[in-house]
Amino acid sequence: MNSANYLYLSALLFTLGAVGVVVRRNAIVVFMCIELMLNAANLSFVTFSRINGNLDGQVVAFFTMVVAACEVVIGLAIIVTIYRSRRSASVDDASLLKR
Amino acid sequence: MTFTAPVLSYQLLSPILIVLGGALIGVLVEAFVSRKLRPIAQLSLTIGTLLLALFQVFTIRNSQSTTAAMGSVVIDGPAVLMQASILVISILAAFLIADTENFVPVAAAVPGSEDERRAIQSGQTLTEVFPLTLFAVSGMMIFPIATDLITLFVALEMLSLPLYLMAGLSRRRRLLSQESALKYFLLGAFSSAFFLFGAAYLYGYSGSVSFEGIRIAIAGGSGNDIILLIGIAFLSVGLLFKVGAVPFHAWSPDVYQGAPTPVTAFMAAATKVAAFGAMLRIFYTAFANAQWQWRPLLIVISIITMLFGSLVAIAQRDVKRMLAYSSIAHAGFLLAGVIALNKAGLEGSIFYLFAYGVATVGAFGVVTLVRDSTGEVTDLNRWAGLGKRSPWVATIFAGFLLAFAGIPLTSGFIGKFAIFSAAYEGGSKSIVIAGVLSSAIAAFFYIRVIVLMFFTDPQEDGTSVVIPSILTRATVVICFVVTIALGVFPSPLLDSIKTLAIFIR
Amino acid sequence: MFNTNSLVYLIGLPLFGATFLLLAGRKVDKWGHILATVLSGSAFIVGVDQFFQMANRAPEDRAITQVLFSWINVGTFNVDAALLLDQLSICFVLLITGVGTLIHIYSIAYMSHDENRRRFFAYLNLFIAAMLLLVLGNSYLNLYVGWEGVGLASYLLIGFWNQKPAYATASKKAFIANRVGDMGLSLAIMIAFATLGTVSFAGVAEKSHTASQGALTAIGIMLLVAATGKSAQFPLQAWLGDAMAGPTPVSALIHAATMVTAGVYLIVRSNFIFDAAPTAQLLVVIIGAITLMFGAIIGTAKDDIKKALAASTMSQIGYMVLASGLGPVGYAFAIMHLLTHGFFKAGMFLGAGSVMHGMDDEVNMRKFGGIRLFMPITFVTFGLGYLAILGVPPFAGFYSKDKIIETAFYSGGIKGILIGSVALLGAGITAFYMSRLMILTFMGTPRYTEDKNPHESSFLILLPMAILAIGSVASGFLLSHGNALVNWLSPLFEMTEETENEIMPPIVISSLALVFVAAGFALAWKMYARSAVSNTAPTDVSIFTKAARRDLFQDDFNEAVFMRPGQLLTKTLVSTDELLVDGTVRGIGKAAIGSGNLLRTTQTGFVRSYAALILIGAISLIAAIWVVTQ
Amino acid sequence: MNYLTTLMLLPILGAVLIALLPKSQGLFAKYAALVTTILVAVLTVVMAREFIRDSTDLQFVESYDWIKSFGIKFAVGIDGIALVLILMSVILTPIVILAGWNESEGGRWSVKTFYILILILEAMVIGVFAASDVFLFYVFFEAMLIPVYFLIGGYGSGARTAAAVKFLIYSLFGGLLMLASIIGLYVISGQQGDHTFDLQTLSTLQISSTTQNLLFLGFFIAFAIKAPLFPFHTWLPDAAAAGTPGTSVLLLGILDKVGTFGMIRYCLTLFPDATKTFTPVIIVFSVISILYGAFLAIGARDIKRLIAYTSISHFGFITLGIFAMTTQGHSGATLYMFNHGFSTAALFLVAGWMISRRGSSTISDFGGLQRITPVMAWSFFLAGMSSLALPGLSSFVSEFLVLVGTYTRYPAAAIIATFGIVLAALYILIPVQKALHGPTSPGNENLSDLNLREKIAIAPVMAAIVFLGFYPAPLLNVINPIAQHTIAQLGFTDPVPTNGGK
Repeated sequence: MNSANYLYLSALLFTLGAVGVVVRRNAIVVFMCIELMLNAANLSFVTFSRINGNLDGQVVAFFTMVVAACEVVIGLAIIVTIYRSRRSASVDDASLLKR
Repeated sequence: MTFTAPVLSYQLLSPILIVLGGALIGVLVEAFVSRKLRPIAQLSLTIGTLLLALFQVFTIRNSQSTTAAMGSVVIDGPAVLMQASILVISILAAFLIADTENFVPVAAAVPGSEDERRAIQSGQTLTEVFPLTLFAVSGMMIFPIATDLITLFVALEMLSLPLYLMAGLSRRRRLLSQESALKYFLLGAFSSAFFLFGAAYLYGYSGSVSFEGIRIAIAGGSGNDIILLIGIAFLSVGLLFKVGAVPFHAWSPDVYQGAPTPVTAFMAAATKVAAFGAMLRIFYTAFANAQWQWRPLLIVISIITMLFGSLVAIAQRDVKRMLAYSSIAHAGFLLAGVIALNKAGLEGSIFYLFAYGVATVGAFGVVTLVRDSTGEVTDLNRWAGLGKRSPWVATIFAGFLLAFAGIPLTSGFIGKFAIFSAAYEGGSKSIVIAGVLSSAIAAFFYIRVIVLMFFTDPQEDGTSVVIPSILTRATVVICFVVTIALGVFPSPLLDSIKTLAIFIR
Repeated sequence: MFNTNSLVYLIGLPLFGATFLLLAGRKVDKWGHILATVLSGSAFIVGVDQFFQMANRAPEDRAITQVLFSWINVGTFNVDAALLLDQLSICFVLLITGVGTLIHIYSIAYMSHDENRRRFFAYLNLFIAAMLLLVLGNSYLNLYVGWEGVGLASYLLIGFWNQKPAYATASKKAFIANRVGDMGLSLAIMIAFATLGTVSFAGVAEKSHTASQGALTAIGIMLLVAATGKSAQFPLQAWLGDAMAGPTPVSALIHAATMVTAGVYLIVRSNFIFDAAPTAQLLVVIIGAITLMFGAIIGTAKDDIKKALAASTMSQIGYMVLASGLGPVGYAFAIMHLLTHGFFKAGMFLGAGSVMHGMDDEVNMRKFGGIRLFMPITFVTFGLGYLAILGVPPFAGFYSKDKIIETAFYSGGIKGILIGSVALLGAGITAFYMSRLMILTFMGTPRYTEDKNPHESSFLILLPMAILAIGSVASGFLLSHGNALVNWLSPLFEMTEETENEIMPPIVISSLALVFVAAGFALAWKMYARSAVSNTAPTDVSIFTKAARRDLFQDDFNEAVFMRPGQLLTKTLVSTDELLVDGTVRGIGKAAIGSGNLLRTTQTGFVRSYAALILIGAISLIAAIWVVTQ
Repeated sequence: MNYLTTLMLLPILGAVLIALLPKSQGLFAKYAALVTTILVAVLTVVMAREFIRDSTDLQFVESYDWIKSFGIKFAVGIDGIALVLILMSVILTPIVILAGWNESEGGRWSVKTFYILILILEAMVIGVFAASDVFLFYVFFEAMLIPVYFLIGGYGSGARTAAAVKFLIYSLFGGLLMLASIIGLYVISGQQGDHTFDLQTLSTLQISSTTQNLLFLGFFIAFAIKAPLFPFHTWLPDAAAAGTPGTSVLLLGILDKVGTFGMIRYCLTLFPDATKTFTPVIIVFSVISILYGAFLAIGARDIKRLIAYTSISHFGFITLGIFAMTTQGHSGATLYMFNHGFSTAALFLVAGWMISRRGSSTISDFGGLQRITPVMAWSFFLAGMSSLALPGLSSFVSEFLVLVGTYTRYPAAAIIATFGIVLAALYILIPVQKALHGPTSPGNENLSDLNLREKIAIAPVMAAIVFLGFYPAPLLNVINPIAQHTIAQLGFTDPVPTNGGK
């Protein structure tokens, strides 16, 4: 199967993620969308690694997963504190800082 | 480039390792040292680590190696300079952070909740911030010396993640602080997704994750340009986000305002050095041969950034926000250094980064001093007549502002000159014109603040300047002295930069 | 006793007086005026000595030049501070110092009650010095210094009583009018330098042959402008009448005898230019003719004795200018009339002053009448001056004025007849208004109120008048006896033996003149001696009288054409500067702030909008790159 | 002996000394400042005596490396023009201090701060005239603004803050344009050899005409704002009206000269071709300035603003002379700078005394001063006379030289400019009549006349005005050689007598 399709898929996922970030309100969901984007990137890494015929891409993928995990930790921590103090996970509520 | 024996030259990596080690020890300190001793222990640990690292950097200042970590980092003049600047700035910032007044005792506690009150009463203070700082510093130190995409990405996250947390640690105005943390985190993660995606495409284009590989691939010109360009574009998004260039700047004002001022100082100064360090390396080495594609874009972005930052800063009523926008404008100026794409550009950028970083730390340091009963006063109108109340603080702050404005005999002027002459030499006169114009606009609001401090009579609203702690005072004074010194006798620094600032491949 | 560098003393003595009196302050109030008078007198003595030295030298080496120091020396523009004493300037030196000294003496008494007498004498000395510099300077630039110096002095003296707003305004008016003239002078100098490369009289005279007709004409016209300003000639005459605000001695010295004749001096001095520039010369004649009628007509309607005399001065100077426009033959006569006029007009002014003194400063002639009984000496001296100005033989005016009329007629063609008859008519009108003045003041029955008690003035006042009166009688004869003055001056001018086109023999002209004079006198006698004169000016008068009273609308004209538009322009520019020029600057500032406020609205505070911004940014980057690469 | 650096250091030392004094020692600060500035003046005179008149190259040259990596040197050296202007500055400064003895009180800050600022300013001014390194010049050019800014904003009156800001923004803007040009020069010098800012070297660069024009504009606009030339003048009246009389003297008398000085020293030397290109335009603007400034002065109600506007007119004459490109015009212009310094100083100081006594700067509030305060009135009158260039006073020589010099090359411009002398008479005599003449208007009855200190302060100015009117040679001899040199450098020769084209 033409590996280009994987690229299209990853691009699609990335776009979905990006759009999701912009349109969804719930912080968790937004965060998930970002994760989606990261994994889209991963997918293209792997695909390219296939195309280029070396393993660097796949190595990167592993790194990415780890990093993503760290991000989850930090992210959830922040989101939870916000939620506790505001009783809402809507990113639109957090808009005191402006102009 | 050939990979020789797969060994790590610890000597060259020692600065980074020291900082990392310090960070880890810091975690242990958090765990085991008694609450009483913690603050002092953490502080001395942090400062000690940083000083030691700085010393190490000094010892390796003349060594050059691409194989320090099997080709994933490079140690060369620029690397040394960047790391040194980052360390110096971090030390100064650490002094500010040491003033725990600014931090929430228990980050986890709900604002205004019972246990927060108790925590405050029991006089416990937050000290996690120190290890976090060290982690961030280590990330920053790797970021500009990384020579492959993996290291670059990891370093990016290493420096970002602690900052996300630190932004949320302000003792007062918790809600704002947490909000800023959230915004910083979400947008940061968002942009790093772009970064990663871009990285993927660069890898796809060149079949290598190392800058050298990418450079060769681009030079070779084989492969699909569109992929390359998407790669460059998305990678740039990640970097431009970090430096706060329009239109990827939106986070910075909010975060600068919401975060605890010492943290703001730290990230405003140090992050810029790291991010631009990385940017310079990538664009000067990896992307140099693709300049016809990316240069026009960066020129446009740089011009927009300068003007936007300066214009919006005029309309600000909050000191920290104003400084945020001014830092956006300066990001625009610094981009001129990237665009210059010549040695002068590199030298100028490095000088500018250091000078700007020091001045920024100093400026925010002053901000931490102006307070009323409820904490820092960042509303500009309440700074009126500061010159009467405490002439020295006002004068020093004015000094920083003049440096930002680029008035002769301050470091800012030399920096501006260096950067713009480099850009002009690089053939982009438009940047110089725009830079001059926006500098004029910028001068307008810096002067407005000076007028406010000196030519407006104070109204009695409890705004006062606290007697700074010895560390804060040291920071502010040192920053001021350096700012002036670099304006009057920049030669020593400039000369050493001239000799060191050569990227090796 | 004196050697050549005593030329410096000529100027130095009075200059020292002025400086000293001004700096010394009240301390020297007691004797300041004496010092001033002595200094002026000694300057006169120096002058006389110079005159005799000069007279004893052969005509060709009578002129002496004394270089003091190099004043301005830049590139090819070299001007020495140097003095030139020749046959022409000596005449003026004697006139200025002589009459000047007399008037110093007169003023001692006249100003005795004024608390600022010291300052007055300081100004007088300043004037003497400046005037001497004017006539002694050897280059146009040196002359310029004196030229504006006398302007300054006249400004100070006209405004001597400047606590009266009207007087202050009068002095300002005089200065401004003069400045307009000075503009002409400086332009003349510039043209001279640009075209001839020199500004000294000698240099210009020598180079004037090489210069083009046009350049010379331009210089000539500019010099004429200067002359009209200083000598109150049409169209810059308006200031002279108001200048009478100054103390009477000032009017006598500056605004009758000396300063106002500087224009004539300038033209005569520049004979080499005018001889070579017929157009300019013709203009000179026309200006002179116009002014002499202008002044004469105004004179007929004035009730203020000083203003009447001022008008007459204007008209008499018109004669001189006219004469000086008639080329070589005219110059001498112009100077001659200038000198005689210096005597009799100064004398009459002093007489008027004496009358005012006796009538506690009343100037309205309609409130005089029959004063001769109380002031016999004043009457006699004034009367002699009167006869002189009328040109009754053998008084001074007869010789000088007749010669001018003659020369005018002989200047040939229609022009000759035209200006000749103008001059003739002028003589008639002069006779009328002077007789009117004479009659209203001294003849007839008293019209003044009881509280006034006319009385003869003190010796110090009468002495100068007497001396001047003698001058008014004798000077004409002396100067013209055996063409004394003409021969004296002739070395200075290039006498061209022009064809004497005698349209009528001199004797006819003289008698014609006398007829006109008689007619004028008769009319005045009929109107003012035979019929009763009301002590208030009648209102039911002809439009001409009204016009004459309003100085032929000179001020109205200036206001309408210069002042009001000028003020309007000023107002407009002021508001332009405020709104347009400065407004633009402020506008830019506002624009910056406005756009700042506009742009900061992009900072909505919503994370998602920021994210959107980033997304858009990324997309546009891609798009842009795609564009760039295509 | 390194005169120039010493001259710059001396005031700095004085400033430091004063800074070390306790706040209470206001009076001592005054004397310290006075003594320092007098010392500087004396030293300058000593230096002037060693100046070699007929040489046209820089003298008392000193040069030290400052920022090697940019080829920036701390290089100073003066020619005749610079010497004359430095002389003017250092003579005026002590006079200003003496004349405005009490200006320093009642400001926002302490008395000593005032004198510290003044002394720093003096050092900067000497530097700006002496600098022979373009970068160094720029540094002084900009740094100079700061003390003035605080002098106006801190010790001025009325809308001082706004005026100070306006002044600073205007100047900074001009300065930044100049910076752009300087960067351009720097880069070009790098392309044609080593990077340098040495004036002589830069003047030998080969620059394409378009670039040269742009760079020229960068410099010229900066100077035109400083000078100020229409239409960049609107900051001046505000600043002059807001500042203390002393400050305004320094501003109009000295600082603004930097603009016209810069035109000669930099615009002409660095960009000969561009200069030729723009000369017609500049001539036009100069003439406009002359008349425009004069009319605004006539329309002015505030005496300080009036003087400011007259200066705009005078600066029109100066630029006219500079760009007439004749020896007379050039020498005249330089001499004009000197004389204008003194006549404006006289005018402003006396005006300042009048204002401080009357408590108002509105002309119509005065009246009949000649009778109450004769000495003050006379001083004002004489100053006014020199401002309208009365022959026999110093400014006449310079003004006439400018006019003559202009006429030989641009007759039309000269003729129009000549109208300025009539307008001058108006804008001087109108205030003279309103303030000095006429009946004593209420509020003026018991104004006191000048005291001894004020007399001592004004006397030398007046003396200079009169003396130089009769004997300008001492200055002209210094100015002429360099003026001729500059003209020759630009490839101009004075027009020869035309004989009107016969």
